[in-house]
Amino acid sequence: MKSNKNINQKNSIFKNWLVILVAILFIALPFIINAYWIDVLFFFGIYALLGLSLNIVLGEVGLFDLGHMGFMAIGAYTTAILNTSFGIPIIILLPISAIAAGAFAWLVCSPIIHLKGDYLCIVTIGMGEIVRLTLNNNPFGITGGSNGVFGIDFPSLGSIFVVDNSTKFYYYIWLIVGLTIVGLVNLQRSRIGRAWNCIREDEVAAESTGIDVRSYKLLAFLLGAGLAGVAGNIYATKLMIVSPESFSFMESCMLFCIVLIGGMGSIPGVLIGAAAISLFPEVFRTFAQYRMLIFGVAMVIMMIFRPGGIWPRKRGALKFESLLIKAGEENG
Amino acid sequence: MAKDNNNIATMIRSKQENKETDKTNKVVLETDKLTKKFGGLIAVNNFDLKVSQGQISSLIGPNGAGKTTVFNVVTGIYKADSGKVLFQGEDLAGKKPHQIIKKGIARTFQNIRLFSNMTCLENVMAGQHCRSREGTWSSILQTPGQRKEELEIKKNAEDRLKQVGLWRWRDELAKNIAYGNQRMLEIGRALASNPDLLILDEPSSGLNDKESEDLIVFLKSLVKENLTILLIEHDMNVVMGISHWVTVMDEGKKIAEGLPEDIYTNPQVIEAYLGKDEEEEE
Amino acid sequence: MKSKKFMLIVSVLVLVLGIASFGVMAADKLPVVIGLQGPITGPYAVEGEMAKQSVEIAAQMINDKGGILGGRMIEIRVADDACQPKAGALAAMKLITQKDVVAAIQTYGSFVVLPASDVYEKFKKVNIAYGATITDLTERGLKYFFRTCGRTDTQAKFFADKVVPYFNAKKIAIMNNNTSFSVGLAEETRAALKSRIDAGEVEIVYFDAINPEETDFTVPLTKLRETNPDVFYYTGHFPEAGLIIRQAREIGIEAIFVGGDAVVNEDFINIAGIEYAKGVYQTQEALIEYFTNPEAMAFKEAYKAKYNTLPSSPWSVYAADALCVLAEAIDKSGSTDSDVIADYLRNKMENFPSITGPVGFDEIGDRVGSSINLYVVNADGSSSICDTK
Amino acid sequence: MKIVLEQLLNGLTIGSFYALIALGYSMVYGVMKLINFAHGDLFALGSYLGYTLLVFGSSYATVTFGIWGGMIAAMLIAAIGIGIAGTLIERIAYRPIYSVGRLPAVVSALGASIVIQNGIMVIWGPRPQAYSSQVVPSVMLNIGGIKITLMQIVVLIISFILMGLLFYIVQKTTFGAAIRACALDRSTAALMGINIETIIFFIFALGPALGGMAGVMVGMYYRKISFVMGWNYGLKAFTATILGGIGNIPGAMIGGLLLGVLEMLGSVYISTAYKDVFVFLVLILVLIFRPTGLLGEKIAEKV
Repeated sequence: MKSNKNINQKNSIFKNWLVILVAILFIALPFIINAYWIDVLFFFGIYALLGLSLNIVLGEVGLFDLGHMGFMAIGAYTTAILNTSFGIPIIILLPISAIAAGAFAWLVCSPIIHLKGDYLCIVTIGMGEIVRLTLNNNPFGITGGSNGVFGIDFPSLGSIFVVDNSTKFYYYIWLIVGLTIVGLVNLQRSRIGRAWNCIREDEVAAESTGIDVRSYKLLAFLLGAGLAGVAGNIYATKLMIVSPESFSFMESCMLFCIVLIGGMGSIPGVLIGAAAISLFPEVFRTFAQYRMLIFGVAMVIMMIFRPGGIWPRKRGALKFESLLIKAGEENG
Repeated sequence: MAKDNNNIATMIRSKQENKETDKTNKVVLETDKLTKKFGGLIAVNNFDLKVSQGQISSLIGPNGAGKTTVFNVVTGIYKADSGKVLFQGEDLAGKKPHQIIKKGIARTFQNIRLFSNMTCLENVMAGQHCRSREGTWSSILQTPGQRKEELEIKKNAEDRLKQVGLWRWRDELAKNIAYGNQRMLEIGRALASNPDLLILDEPSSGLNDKESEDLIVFLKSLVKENLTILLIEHDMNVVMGISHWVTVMDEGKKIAEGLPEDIYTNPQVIEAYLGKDEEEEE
Repeated sequence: MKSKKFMLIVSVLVLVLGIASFGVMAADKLPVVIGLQGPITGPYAVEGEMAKQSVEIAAQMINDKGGILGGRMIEIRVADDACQPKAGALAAMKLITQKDVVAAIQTYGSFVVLPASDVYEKFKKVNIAYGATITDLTERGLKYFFRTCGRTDTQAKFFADKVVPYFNAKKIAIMNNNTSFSVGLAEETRAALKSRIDAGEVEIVYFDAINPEETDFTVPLTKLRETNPDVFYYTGHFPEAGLIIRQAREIGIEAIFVGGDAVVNEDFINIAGIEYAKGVYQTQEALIEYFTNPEAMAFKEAYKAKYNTLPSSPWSVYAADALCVLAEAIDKSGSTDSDVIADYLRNKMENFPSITGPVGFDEIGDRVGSSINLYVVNADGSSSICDTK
Repeated sequence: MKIVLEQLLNGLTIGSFYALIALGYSMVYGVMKLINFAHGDLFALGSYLGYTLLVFGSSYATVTFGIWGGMIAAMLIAAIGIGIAGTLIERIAYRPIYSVGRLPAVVSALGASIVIQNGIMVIWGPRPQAYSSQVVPSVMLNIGGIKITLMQIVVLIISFILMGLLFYIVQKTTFGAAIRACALDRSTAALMGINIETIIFFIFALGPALGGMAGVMVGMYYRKISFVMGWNYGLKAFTATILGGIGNIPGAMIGGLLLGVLEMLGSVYISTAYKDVFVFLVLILVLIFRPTGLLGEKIAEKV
């Protein structure tokens, strides 16, 4: 990788153009496609949000989390139960779901955060399964067992802003994904993001460099879970029902794949990964029972030919990374 | 070998000239009867060490003497079984590595531990972690304060990179630069935390002669800025060339300490270290 | 590097758009298209497959007779929901956006039917569920939602009022498999038994759930054995029911085994082995084997001719029923408009002779006039109806 | 008391299945540091292979070897078949990406798992299949009031023989020493003249072969097999592996048996529905206090 200022500069402009182009396309899309594909793209958005949230834990910090759906489940059920039982508006529940999922992550991860690699992996699997099984068993009669909780409202703010059809849901999710991306890009370029990456690269060195490894790992889980909680909230309001079936181990594995197929720690990568995981099955539905077969083969082939993911994160480009930090940039 | 010895002798002479400029002998770091066991093995045994302000102190000893373990205890990676570590009079017991660096002790590692997939600049920026404080929310929202701090971090990192002579590699991934440069980068990262005491674990290992000499010059320049340095070193040229004070360790115990020229002629040391292990350097 | 990526993105988008345009293909005038949403993949793929087969057979039968609306053929368009709520809502959307789909037969599993029926409702598309029995489904006041299968509470009542006295049972053990259907039936049964329990006539000695993905149930069964029940009512599904009856008998549970309506079929007998399957009872609305009405006979014959067996799932026949009902409604009302069809189904259809007997719908879309019976498995694997009065 | 003994036996039976599958995870992990997510599905494939063999070859095998002989024959053939499948997966899905780190292999393994699972569904159909009662004798025994099936005894005996055999191979033979050496340090082992290729081939054949045999036994013991069963057993066996200490072969055996017994305890004393919650909680607790599992070595961090 040559670090040539001119090339980077060009890339920067090119990249911005690409971002704008993609953004315009996303805004225009609902006018071109039919409602089914708008819904497909909505779920693409959900997966993108989930992928971004897992990317914090897995991509940025390198912690194996195969129970991420558990956090989403907490968010979704918080929304569902509080909305159906107490009639609290969905919009208010959006941050509450995030906080609930984050708090849950903080609680369960605190004692296990020191575990290494695969051991952490199985503990997160266990945690995800515990959440799913518990929800399925209808504790205290609040989760509705395997029926789940249904009759969840649409997100609304008074009567002016009501998200009640596919197109609105589409804009709603992608607005949130967009905001999340801006926030995460900012994080990536901050000392927090750097600290996370340091932990991923070398925990001991990170600790010796002054990074409180434990706290930063927990922070990653907290933020990741919080975002997953937001995704849970939106998912619940879109389907108007939450049931444990949606939060299976298999789904957590798919999230894992989103991050790895896209490229660890790469935000555009996550979007591509989410597209691959959520659009692929829809595109190949016509193959009926061969669909998943093809899907599996594609995953293997993908990894053989692009083990680093489709769009791995580029380093060594810190100079032009700053969309917002411009001053004092060129001459250090 | 003879030539080497000559070399060392010259270095010692030049050292004596420097003597007069030495600062006060205020003790910065002190270990008191430090003991660390691994199972049945006593890696460090009632070890006392003193490092004086503004000096370069060396810790030497044959392989397996427990030098790195002392470093690891001092920097909080291992917990001492007994004994104390005092830094500027404060007991460091129970402190985690990230707290200790904040107190002002920065270190490097024997087998370079860089953040391989991050750029050189980012590595040095990461070094300033404990000296910066913007939190999660201000980072997500990129508040003006956060932006200002980030710029400062970057400016400082760039200065440090220039100081260690790696400016031209700033955007290169740390794993892609030459071995000698990686050593310097690690020192740069440690320096970025503005430490009072810099602990270097075999900084010259793997460096060629030219690089070693540059390193000596560089370390000397650091001491001039009132930095205190403690190093483990195998290269006697380096040890004798720059140390103000040398402590010798063998099998977890201190066997001698003193000025480099005294150590150089100390029969016990020669027997334990130079006599046996000269061939094993590197 | 960069341009490669750009190409990649562009090609992904082109792909998306290209496929999207498929969705808006112009509708063909001739056939009447009925959507079938079912789990073609995933753990319940067997239910989807059978539903598809049954519906296709039923459509074939109608088409062979000359179709509907004066010669228009029925075409089935399948959408896979993999038995997931999310995919269910998407599959519903997929059928809805295909403008030529007149109405939909939808799917197996109440938790999938729930979100899907909301979608159909929003887009005003008549949808008939075939494998979703939880009570709440029709209690939501949906206008376009119907079902040809019964409700769990009817079955529960039947068990409480007819089966318990039939065996003169005092101690009853109820086990479910933690799926929505199964828990629903178990709990409705407990509720239906309440008056008898309060009167001290019967006692529920065991009430617990097992996990259907497991294969070893000896522990809960041993617990159950210790309660020494007269009747053991299992409300789950056939795959694990086959294991349960065998393991129950092997550890010495002598109680009468009664299954809910998803327990007994060919696979159940295979898994349990006939030595354990014989003498197993089942509360069941409509086992296709026992229907002797001409519609059922014709269906059985056609199905057997094509697949050499009868559908092993009880639900798929209701899917075929749903198709017949839809075809009738469209034909008789002479319209493919959702409101007209819904109105016809709700208000005008009465005792329409379908495969599982006469069909009509009540105000909330539940089927009226379905009768539940108690069946027993004979030594040769066939079943016969018990006379519960 | 009798009930407790019965339950214990049941727990051990299911635990021995877990243990046999866990061995495959553990061996592969020990040498390759790779979680072979496809392993559970290979186990399911073994079940189906055994099913086909017993359905189509039963009459011939039974005539030639007797009813038990036929069963053993089916197990052996399934073991060979699954062993081959295991090495094939290694060749196709893992070998090309060893060099690029561990994470891509996780995705590849998940992909392989999906392929096998759906492959089974396509070949044998989505309906659950049942081992016929004609080929699997159903004999009930009553030993001092404890009810136990003959099949259960057979399963336990075969499992313990297999585990003992593997234990012997790994701990007592030179070849086993080579495997253990690879697990400790692959590059040093290679320098010592150990043929890594052979070791990898062997562990990817032996692990799945054991899983395949477990698959046939599960089929014979429970009769019902389904294409999704690999996922469930796989997750449990993986849990067992971690519980015992991943990469540790006696650990996998003990972890498996322990998990079976824990499940039993959980459903007896807590609730059948919360059984798995209990199992995972125990796992998490064990890991909090022993971060590398019960028999896992404490990794001294080299700084």
